[in-house]
Amino acid sequence: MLKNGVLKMKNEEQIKKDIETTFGELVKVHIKRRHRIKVDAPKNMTLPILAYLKQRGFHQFTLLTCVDWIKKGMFELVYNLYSLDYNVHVLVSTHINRENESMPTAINIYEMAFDYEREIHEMFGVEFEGHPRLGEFLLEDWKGMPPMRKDFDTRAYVEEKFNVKDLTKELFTRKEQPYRGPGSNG
Amino acid sequence: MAKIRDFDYEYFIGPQHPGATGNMSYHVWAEGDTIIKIEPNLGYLHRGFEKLTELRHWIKNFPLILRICVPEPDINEVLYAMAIEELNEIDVPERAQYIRIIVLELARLSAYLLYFGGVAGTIGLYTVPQWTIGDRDYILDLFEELTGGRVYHIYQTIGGVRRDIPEGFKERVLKTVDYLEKRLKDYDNLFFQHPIFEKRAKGIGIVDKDAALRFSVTGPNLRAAGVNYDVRKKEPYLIYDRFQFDVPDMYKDGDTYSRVMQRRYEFEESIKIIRQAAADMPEGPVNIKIRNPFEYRVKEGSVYVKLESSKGEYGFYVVSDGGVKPYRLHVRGPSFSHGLQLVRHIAKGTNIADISMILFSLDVCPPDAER
Amino acid sequence: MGLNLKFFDALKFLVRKPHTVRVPYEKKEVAKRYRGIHVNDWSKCIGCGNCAKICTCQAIEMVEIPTLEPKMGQTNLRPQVDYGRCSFCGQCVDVCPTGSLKLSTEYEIISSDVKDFKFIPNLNHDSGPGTGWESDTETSFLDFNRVEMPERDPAERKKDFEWVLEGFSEEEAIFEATRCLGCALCVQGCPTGMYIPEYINAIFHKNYEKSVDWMFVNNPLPEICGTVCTHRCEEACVYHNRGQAIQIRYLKGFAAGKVPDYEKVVGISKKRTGKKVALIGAGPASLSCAFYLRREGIDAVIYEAQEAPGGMLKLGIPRYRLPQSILDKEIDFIKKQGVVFKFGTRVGKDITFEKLHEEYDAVFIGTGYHIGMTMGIPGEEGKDVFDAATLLKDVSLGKEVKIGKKVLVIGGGDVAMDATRTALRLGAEVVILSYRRRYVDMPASDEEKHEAEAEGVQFLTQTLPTEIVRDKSGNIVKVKYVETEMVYEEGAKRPKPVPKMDDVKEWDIDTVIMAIGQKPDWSYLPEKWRKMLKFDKRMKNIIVNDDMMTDIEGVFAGGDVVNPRKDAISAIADGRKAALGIIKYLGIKR
Amino acid sequence: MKLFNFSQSRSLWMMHFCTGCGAMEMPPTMTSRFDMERFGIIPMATPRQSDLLLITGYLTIKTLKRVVRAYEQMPTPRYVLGFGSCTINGGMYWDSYNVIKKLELYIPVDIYINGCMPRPEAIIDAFLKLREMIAKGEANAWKKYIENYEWYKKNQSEVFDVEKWSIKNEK
Repeated sequence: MLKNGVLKMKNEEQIKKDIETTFGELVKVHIKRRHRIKVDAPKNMTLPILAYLKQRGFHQFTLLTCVDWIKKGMFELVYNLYSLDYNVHVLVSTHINRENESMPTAINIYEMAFDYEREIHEMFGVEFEGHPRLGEFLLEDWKGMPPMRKDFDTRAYVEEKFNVKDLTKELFTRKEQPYRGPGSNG
Repeated sequence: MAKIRDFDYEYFIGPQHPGATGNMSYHVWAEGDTIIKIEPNLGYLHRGFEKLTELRHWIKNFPLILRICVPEPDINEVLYAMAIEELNEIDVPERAQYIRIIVLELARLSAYLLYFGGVAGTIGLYTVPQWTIGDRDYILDLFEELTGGRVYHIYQTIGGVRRDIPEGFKERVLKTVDYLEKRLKDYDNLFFQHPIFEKRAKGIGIVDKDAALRFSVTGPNLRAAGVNYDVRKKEPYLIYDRFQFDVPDMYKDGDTYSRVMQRRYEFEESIKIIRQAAADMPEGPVNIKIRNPFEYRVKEGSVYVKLESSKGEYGFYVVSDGGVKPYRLHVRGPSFSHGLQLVRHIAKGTNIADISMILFSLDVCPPDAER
Repeated sequence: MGLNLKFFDALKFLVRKPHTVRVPYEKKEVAKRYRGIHVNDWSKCIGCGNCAKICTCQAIEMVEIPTLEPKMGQTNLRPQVDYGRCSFCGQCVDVCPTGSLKLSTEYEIISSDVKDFKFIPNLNHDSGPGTGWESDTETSFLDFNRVEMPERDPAERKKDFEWVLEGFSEEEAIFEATRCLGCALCVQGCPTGMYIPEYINAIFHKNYEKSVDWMFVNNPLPEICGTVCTHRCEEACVYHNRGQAIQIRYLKGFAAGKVPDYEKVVGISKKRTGKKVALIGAGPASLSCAFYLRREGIDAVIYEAQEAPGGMLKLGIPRYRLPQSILDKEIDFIKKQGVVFKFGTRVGKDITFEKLHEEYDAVFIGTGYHIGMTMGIPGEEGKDVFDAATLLKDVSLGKEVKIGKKVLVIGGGDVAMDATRTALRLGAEVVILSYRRRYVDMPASDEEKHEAEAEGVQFLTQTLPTEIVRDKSGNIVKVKYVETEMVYEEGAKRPKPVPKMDDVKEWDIDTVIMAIGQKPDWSYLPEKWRKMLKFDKRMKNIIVNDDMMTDIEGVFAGGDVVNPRKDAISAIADGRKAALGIIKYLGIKR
Repeated sequence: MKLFNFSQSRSLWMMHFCTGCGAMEMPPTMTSRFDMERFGIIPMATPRQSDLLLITGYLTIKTLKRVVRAYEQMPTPRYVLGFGSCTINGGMYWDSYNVIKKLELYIPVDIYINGCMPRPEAIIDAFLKLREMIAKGEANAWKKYIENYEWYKKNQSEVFDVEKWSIKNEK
């Protein structure tokens, strides 16, 4: 993996240059290593970049994923595209607010986004504008918080729902004494 | 349960293994015996792996992560290890790399054997699964000897494999692959050149090049459509660039027959790789010490790693915040592309009797789509 | 045509033997490495709980076994496995520090009752050695090799009194700190029960202030202990069972050394209660006691006969093992807390014990063992015969000490090692160490033995000097000795050395240092007071209660005069315990 | 009655509802290497003709609904075999939000096999033990379901909406 770093990365640099010249400074392009390019784009630029890349021959919509950056209050959406000709994965990443922000759907550009967006909607609660069927996908009759969010505590949920005890308790921990400063601890 | 509306039928195939290695159902609307619409219905196997991995230390995820794909669990372990190794810039010992290649290719063989049996089963050739799955057991015996488990191996670890190969193991591997190669001729007679199979499979369930590219199909299914794309060649992971092997490209029709035959020839290539790996394997250590499993940290960053599984391109997107647990792990199962969207597309207009063969020939594995 | 051939092809299957394994009439052999049901060897298991910690399914629970006694480095917990959870990954085996746990090749539990799937594994399901999933030090996740402390070259270091160690680099320290699993068995080994996992974890996170903060909870001399402690914690460390323990001592020293000013971390107590306590002797026990008294606002006055603080830390331990800078740093911080030192004041001579008892609210005795003993063999009266305690004290205080070129040191303890190495540094060319038992029986710690050997000390074990021969002018010329043999006696714990008196040999020697033990000095205590104290059978140690109070109301004691272990860390522990006892006795609320 | 039990035990038709990982060890058990047909056990596709329900591993809530429906369609006497750790106490998925933990709360189980997943030999041994139990007339878990029907329904309704699912009483 490391050895790839020293080889020439013609394709990667070409794509980097092209994206940069087409979309200007707001879009940051990093070559992470051979075969991998990461593009940080603002929300409104994301779909145009996808459309541009599709036209450049990035036929494969490898995945769409979401990362919950709860401390920043953001969802990061990562669109992973692949081109057979360039042999490069471009990961287009964009951030949206955790609450009350939606993302326009990408299904008009990539059909494959259909199920991925359904999954992200169900697991994170991200709304995709213009998606025809954001409904139940993997979970049936799910009520409450989408489970993949960082603030969803699955162990507490399991304890309550399946009536099991002591899941949140660690089975073996050292009895830690409260620290009360030097000399004051018996 | 079928509701009859004029001449339309609406019913479910599944959730009892609708021609896929797992529970999944397809909601089918049919006219006569021709399917007019199909809608995959998932959720029978969703265990929330991605959530569970976030709650466990990096090392503790090895026993968990491989359960995503049951027919071929090793790919998950190796990918997860690869992701950590890439983020932490670990050099894996040579010997471990060779062992990983042997494990991965044996797993591919066993997955293909299961696949041959499954496809044959869907068209009523019940002798084939008796043979292939019986022979697959010899591979499982090898795994048991090497890793201590028949199906779930939990053999990989950060920076290598957990144990060195036992004495005489290489010879037994070679003996088994020799046997399997010999058996291929029997399979040819019994299945691959069987007139029923040829008649049933040719021209059915065509995924042409355009459709394959449009629906991000990968792996043998894509290759059977005439696109020569194999991760092992395009982006050689581990040490695949050291081995001489071909990616068969004589099948370009994209029908069920091509898909099966594509795998049949890839089977031979895998045997080649195993032989080379066994011959070239150097001596040396097989893993690195991680010292403290509870404090093992992975550098901050994100990585997308992928490899070629028996079903297609399998990828992990791993995000680390520098802590003792993964921050996010997304599994890109190949079935997510060819099991859902592609099926919606190709099943239209096919015969009900063929649908389970078509699905099985695509090698849809619902667990990797649902996780 | 093709079809016909295939027909003949099929014929061969008529005669082939079916490959069906006819279970249960025919057994299929399970692979050697198979991961089946747990087996736990209780004689090796120490109940550290790492298996429970690594279990990804929370299948392992540590349950208390009432019939087991917790020992040093061992708890009475044993893992209980729930096979309704276990996924047979074998990671518990790979993390087990002792290698007691393994997975056998037995795999079947078939039952209608859920309760049958939960039990405490022992050797019941064992399939024999070499079968099942076992782990040795190579295949374990853990690294059983410690980072060795870098030392100066023996040929160089024996020429001066500079510190023989070079100290860890930050990288090495963190690399070593990574090994700590946090199981806290080491705490049982430490007399003062330091928060070892906590401070090592803080070192791992490069948070040295936090680390020092944890140390000061029950040890006011962390860097000293981080240099010369007897590190019983390392014997209790889980790694000690199969490999090398974590360098707990040096890690502590490293972290404390990284914090130049303790005041920023620990602060200085502003509390005042008006009570005052006198402490006799400025050794580690008194220092520790005084520190914790001052933290609670009690005035502490230390009376010390010598001109320097530190007691045995200063006078007994040579500077090449404990540099003066470390001593100064830690004792100065205790001084900063407001502890008053009265040097050159010998209790019993310059001030009477009665007066102390009257003037102060409480008295703490921390006088230690500082009188060196001699053997009582012919010829030991006269010049060039030293007892080790005096020699080391004089060297430490900077007095001029003259020794010869050929030195014989008698004894096998840490003090003997110190004496040999000090002798080397004083210019001796040949240093011989005579010990009456075997090498393995020596009470000195292994590392000191190795260090002394590296510096060129000759170990002559199983020898017993019988006479020092002097010439007419009184100079020593020879030492006569006999060899001993080890004799096992019925019921004895270790073999006894029996001298072979008929075969007398000689060494050419000009100086003899006796390091055969030390004893306390009770001369400052008037007879009346001495009678009120309760001593143990051998009249050496004072017996105290749980608060370290002696039979005299308001008189506390600690350190070597109380506990049998006679090391710095025990003295510190005693001092702290006594401080807490005094606080309780004086009725001060914390 | 004894004869009835004995005959019952010699021809177990198993409802082939393979639900989880454990299903992966069924093909080797069924096919030539281990060949469970030697014991008169054959897979059957419909619940109405089978005696034996295999729960081969974890059950998600969605699958449990189908399992309960299939179980209730089976004719009595019916037997349930729990495969692997997951059916006993949650197994690997003890903290998963979508997987049930204790199977016995929802349907009665006759016999459990440990393992993750169980080996074919263990599966065959379990079948043999079940056969023995049936012959002796001990495998009566199905009676529990009828006797404690309300209790099972209550447990089921805790994890899913029974009303919506309208599983009919087949007593």
